[in-house]
Amino acid sequence: MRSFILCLALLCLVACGSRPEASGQAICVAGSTSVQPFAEKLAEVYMELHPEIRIDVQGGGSSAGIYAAREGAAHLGASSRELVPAEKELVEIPIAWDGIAVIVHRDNPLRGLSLRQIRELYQGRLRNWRELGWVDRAVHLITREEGSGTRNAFEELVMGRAEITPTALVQDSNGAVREIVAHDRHALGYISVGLVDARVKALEVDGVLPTRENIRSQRYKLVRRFLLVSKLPPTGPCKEFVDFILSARGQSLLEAEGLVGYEE
Amino acid sequence: MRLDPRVSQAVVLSLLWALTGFTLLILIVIIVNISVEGLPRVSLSFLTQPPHDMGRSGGIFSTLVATAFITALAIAVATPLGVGTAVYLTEYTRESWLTRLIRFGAECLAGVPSIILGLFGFVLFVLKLGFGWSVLSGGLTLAIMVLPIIIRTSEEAIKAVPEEYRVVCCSLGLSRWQTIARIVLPSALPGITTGVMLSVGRSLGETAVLLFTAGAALRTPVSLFDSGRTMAVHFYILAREGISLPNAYATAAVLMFSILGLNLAAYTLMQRLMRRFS
Amino acid sequence: MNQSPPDKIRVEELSFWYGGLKALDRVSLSIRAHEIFGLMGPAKSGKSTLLKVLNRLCDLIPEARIEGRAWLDDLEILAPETDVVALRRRVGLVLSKPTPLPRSIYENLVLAPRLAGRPKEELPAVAEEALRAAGLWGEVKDRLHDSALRLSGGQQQRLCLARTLAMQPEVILLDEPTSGLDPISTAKIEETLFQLKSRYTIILVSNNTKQIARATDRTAFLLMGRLIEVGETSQVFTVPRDQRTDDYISGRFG
Amino acid sequence: MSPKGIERLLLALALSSVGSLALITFFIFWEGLPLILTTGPGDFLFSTHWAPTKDRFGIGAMIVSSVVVTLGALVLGVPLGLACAIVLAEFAPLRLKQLLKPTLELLAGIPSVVYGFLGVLWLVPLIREHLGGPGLSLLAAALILGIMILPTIISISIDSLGAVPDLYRDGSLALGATRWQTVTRVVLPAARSGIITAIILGMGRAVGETMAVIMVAGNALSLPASLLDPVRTLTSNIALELGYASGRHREALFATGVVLFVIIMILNLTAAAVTRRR
Repeated sequence: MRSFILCLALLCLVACGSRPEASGQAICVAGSTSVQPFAEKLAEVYMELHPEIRIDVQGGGSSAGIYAAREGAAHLGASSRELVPAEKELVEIPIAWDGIAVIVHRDNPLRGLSLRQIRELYQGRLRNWRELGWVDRAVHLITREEGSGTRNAFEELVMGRAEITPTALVQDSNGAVREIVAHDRHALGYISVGLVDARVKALEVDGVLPTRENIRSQRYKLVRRFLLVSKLPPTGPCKEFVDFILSARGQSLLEAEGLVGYEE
Repeated sequence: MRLDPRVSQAVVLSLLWALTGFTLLILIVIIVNISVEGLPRVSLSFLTQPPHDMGRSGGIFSTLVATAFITALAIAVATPLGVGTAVYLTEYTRESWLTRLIRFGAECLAGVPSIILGLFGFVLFVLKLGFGWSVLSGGLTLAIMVLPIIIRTSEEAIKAVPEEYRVVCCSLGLSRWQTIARIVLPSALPGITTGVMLSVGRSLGETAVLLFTAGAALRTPVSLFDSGRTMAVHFYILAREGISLPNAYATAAVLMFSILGLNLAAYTLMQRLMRRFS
Repeated sequence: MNQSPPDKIRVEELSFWYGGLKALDRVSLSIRAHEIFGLMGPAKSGKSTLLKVLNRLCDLIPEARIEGRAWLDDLEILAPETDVVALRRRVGLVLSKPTPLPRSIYENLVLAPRLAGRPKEELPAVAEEALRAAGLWGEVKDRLHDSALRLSGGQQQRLCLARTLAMQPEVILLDEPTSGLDPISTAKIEETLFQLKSRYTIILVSNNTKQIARATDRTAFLLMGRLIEVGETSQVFTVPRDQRTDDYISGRFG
Repeated sequence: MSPKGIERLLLALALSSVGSLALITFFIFWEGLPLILTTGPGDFLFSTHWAPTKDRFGIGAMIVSSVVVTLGALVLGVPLGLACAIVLAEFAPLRLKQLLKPTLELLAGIPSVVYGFLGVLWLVPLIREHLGGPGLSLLAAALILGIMILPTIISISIDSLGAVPDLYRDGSLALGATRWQTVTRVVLPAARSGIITAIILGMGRAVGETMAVIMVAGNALSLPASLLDPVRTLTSNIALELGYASGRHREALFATGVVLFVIIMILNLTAAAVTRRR
């Protein structure tokens, strides 16, 4: 047993020696899974430009990311929600706008819903497509799991105090929701606008489509900001990475992925 | 009307054969489907290119590295523990409450679902010991998962070593440990290897444990504290988020054939071992 | 010879139980240096058990119980403080079934000497000498590194004998060494034993009375764990003192 | 190292499995039990209101779903598995048995994510189009799990049928019974405890399976009213939400783990008891 523990300790030592934090050339980004794919894309391109820098992108959720940034476990926290007052001492860097799109199958003739209709659907009061002027079939409602940033934002922007009906299907990623809506003609779900693709149809909300302009102007109602947060204003390689994100190059990368750039 | 027993036997038998055939059919359909859809996309470049664009394009290189890294760690930790346990149970002790406790522990451990192991690894390795989502956390948790497999196969293999070898060694003046190290373990090596191969197969296919202990970072892990996405986790994400069906199939093909190959090799090895000592 | 050679092994009032089963019942006998001592008796008469006590292989048997004493020269065999490994190196054993270890012929031979600390460069000579003594050298000298499992049954058994010799023991215990062998192999082994007599003390267990008569100097007859008779082989076979011995050697039972 | 030292070292290694099991039990309970106690066991187990971010922790619906899904899996898996086992152990020619047994055991090697993937790809659309509902449903989960537990049931049942002495069969056949009558009246009763063990272990596998279930079950929170309703099992509840959970929410997921762990341990202990009685 002793030799085993010794072995373990040795392993740890070896590994610690190569811990990214120690090298100073690695940046750790952790947080919202909504931001994660975009952060990964940015990291991928940035690391090609600067091979000496390593960027680690981790999920964990917005709260975990903010916590990690505050505790110094991550250089940058990624959040898809606004900071609460207690978190305001952190430095916040908005990097992009994201809309939450309400999506349906491409064959669905519906063009749009009102905010109120969406709320009633997710409360389980509206249950049939006929009530919305389509076929006599149940609406297959899809939501995200408790704790998800997108769900949080959706609940704040749409539901208010009302609870999402327990009969809704629950999926644990934007991709999974989109996948189901793409295959089920009678499904209705919500995902980050950045992840809407040709396989699903985004609906107008209160008559406004989630286009880039509408999101930036906040005429589209279901909009949130993607933030990076850090304990102190970023310096060194970390600042260079943030500058890259906010540069025209970085912003256009985000736009190419479907987000709306924060800097015009 | 009472049926002639022969007639009813014929009826029942054809039903049973049909059910067996159906079961086989499920297996065949799964394997054929994955092969047909997946194998054509598997190429050297698929295996050696890192994934691009979340895995929408590119290969699976970084997930292969993560898989190898995590699995190797799990095996490196579990093998000495498992073989040591087997040696203790077979060579050093007689049946007692202690051996019963140890066997019971191994049996129960084998029944613990992977999600529970994932929770455990998450709280102990990721949080309490501060390893984070890492190759280290994933490897250690997997080691616990495969430990019962290695114990069981090693014990069987060691028991299959003829008793005369031990008597001979003893009469040649070898100590018990010399007998084990020089004769018993080498003779049981094929059986132990079988256990290791089965464990590797099990580790390759595991998802739930690794999602919560090793994380899902797509970058190639270079240290024990890096997060790593194994092939199975990568496949899960590709399939579930509809990122790329062709790449999902190709990954599934690589995954499935590695596991089936390992299991088949383990099986033949075990058969050969059994023949040698009978 | 008017002065009898010194006793190599002495056994006094030895009893042995497997759990509740009594295998040896107050056996006392002595074995002289450089003789071939025969132990005969029907199945389960305690012959093999006696051998196992003499090199403490009986330690491997769970639930064994021993009473009485035994000496090898001045060494008390059954004393708890006795170094068993050293004892076993002095008292070699050949089992009834040929049991080569799953290694090469050479490895089988040098395993024990190597672990006993013989210098590496001496090992080939040790192996050759042992094979020559066991009469196997000519047959295997060109394939020392082949697996021992590929030898014929008779060759395997002579290899086992050679393996024991390579350990350079003082006493060799043979537990029905020819029971599974053909007459030619048997003859070869018996011939080897004669040649080894000058250097070793040999105890031969057999239920083949003819072999005992042919090959041994003195003989003991065991029946159901009791020593019935012990004496010069010629005497035991020609004028047995006990009726049961007579019955056994003339084939009336056993 | 001294012989005693070696023995102590081996004993320490041998205690690793029991030690891991103890650690797992400790951490799962340590993290999960406080929440069960503060929520009140009755409320936690029987309430169906799960809104962890609003401090409502009731897993009643998930317990029911887990049980129903598992029973559904048994309805498919037991007849199919037993049919295969009986055919292979009693009626198939030896060569066919030697070929088919390992082949069917390969089913166990296919990773659960692959089952889930194919379930989403084939089974879910089939159910959605022909039976209605969203397709992701109790039925889909039960069917997939039914297939996944086949290897467990088949392999243990074959072993226990094989352990029935031929004497029993010969006796029955000599009395003029057909082979099928022999199987139902003599062989199956004699192998009963082994088959029960197989079924219990299959149940354990079904209750504990996570990844495949999360992919096909739909994960809705309500109590299922029909086979076509989406359900959330205990395992998928943990896997679905652990990613972002913190504070009481995370404790609640560990508490779900406690319940799952207890269920699995009861099943394992029952299986062990049944085996021992034989």
